[in-house]
Amino acid sequence: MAQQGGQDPAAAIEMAKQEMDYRVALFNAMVSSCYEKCIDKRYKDGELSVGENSCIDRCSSKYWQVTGIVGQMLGSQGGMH
Amino acid sequence: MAQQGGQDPAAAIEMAKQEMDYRVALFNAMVSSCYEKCIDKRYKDGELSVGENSCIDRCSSKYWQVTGIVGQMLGSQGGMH
Amino acid sequence: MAQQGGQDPAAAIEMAKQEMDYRVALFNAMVSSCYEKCIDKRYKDGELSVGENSCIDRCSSKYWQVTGIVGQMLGSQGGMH
Amino acid sequence: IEQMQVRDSLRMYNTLVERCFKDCVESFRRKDLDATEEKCVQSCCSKFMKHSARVGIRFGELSSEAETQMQQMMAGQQAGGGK
Amino acid sequence: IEQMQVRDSLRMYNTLVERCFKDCVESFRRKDLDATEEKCVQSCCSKFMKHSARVGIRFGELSSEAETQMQQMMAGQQAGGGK
Amino acid sequence: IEQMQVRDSLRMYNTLVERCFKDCVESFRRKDLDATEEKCVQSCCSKFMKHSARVGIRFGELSSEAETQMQQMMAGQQAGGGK
Repeated sequence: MAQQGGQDPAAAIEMAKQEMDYRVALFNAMVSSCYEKCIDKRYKDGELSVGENSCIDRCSSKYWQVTGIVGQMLGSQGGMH
Repeated sequence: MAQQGGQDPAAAIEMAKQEMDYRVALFNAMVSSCYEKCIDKRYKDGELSVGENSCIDRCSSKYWQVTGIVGQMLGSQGGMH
Repeated sequence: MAQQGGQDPAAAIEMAKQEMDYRVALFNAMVSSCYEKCIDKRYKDGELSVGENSCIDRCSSKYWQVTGIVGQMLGSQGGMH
Repeated sequence: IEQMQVRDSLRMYNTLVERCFKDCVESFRRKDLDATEEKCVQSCCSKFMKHSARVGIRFGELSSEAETQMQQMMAGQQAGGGK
Repeated sequence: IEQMQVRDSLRMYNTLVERCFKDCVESFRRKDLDATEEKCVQSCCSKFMKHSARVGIRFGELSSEAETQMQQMMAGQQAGGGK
Repeated sequence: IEQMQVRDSLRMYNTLVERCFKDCVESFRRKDLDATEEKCVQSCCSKFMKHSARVGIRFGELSSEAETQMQQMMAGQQAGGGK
């Protein structure tokens, strides 16, 4: 209960804001990382090809898995809580 | 009148601050993008050459035009207001 | 005494916060710059080699010296105070 | 929240401009974009927005999967804790 | 405003250090910068500041042009709206 | 301060994910990481954390050296100013 269920509403709002910021940052990083990996930069037209679309799906999935591994690694070092 | 001419002065200040932040971010991005495109990284001396100077002028102009096109594209998708 | 020894405690706190932010940004930039320069990205194992370790030490030292030169250059142009 | 959305759309705008400028504009012999560059910027924008939308869908799916797993795990722990 | 300027000059300082370090320092056989590296960092700084100033001037021009155009357009719309 | 630490550890987390993903994941024929990729991400994380810790130690040393020098310089100036 201690830290997590804190009574201070301002701290709780700040916590929620940081959680939100973190999710936004994660999403933005996923967008640019997968753009780098999957998208053909010749820009012949404005459509995503079949290959690009399936690359995006797999890339998102793998990116997510990397967040899991990194989280575990940081957690085991006491870097995160 | 609705959203734009809001009565809340705090919101108006926040709006102006965001406008300012946006302009600063745009300027900074223009500086680094044109630096990448125009500047010889061998750094023989600390002066800009004639070629670099004219490249900077054209680069600034083209960068600005790109902001226009992107703004239109985002606007037409309802991404901006 | 003027600007530095300001009487406004809020401004002093803000000043200290910016000083802190600046040091954090400097440290983060040093970490990524030296990572780029020193670390073998093949990741055969999770240990730093002897060569990597000594590269990190020298890189940190040189990075710090660059901050000094840049500070002087900016200072002489009145860009910093 | 509204302010965050404004901030995020400005962020996306800046990202798009930087990226599409970098990928599409190579020559600085003139001060105006030519037709090829303009077309390239439009395609780049369009692709980036579609890409971003698709990642958004996947991100949503992965997040809710993770939440479900988390809840199951916590339920399991509580049950285990009551043993 | 004053705080924003401090923040921006710190940002520029960091940008300069990162960039000039990246472009000028390649060897890590010694722990001190040699004369060539030092000279390179100075030239890099100087070029970047001049570059940044020139982009600033152009940015100002382009902004005020855009503002003038915007005002003309809005004046045109109002006149059109009154028809 | 506590919030800054949370923010910084989140920042480091994001940096690590981006970097190790970029360096370790090249193929998108499957939707799951294979054993080599997983091992690579782990090594990458481990190296980055060790690197970051070592830079941290050096950063601390350099900072305190600089502070000592600064104090000596200011002491010198004051003495000089009193002449």
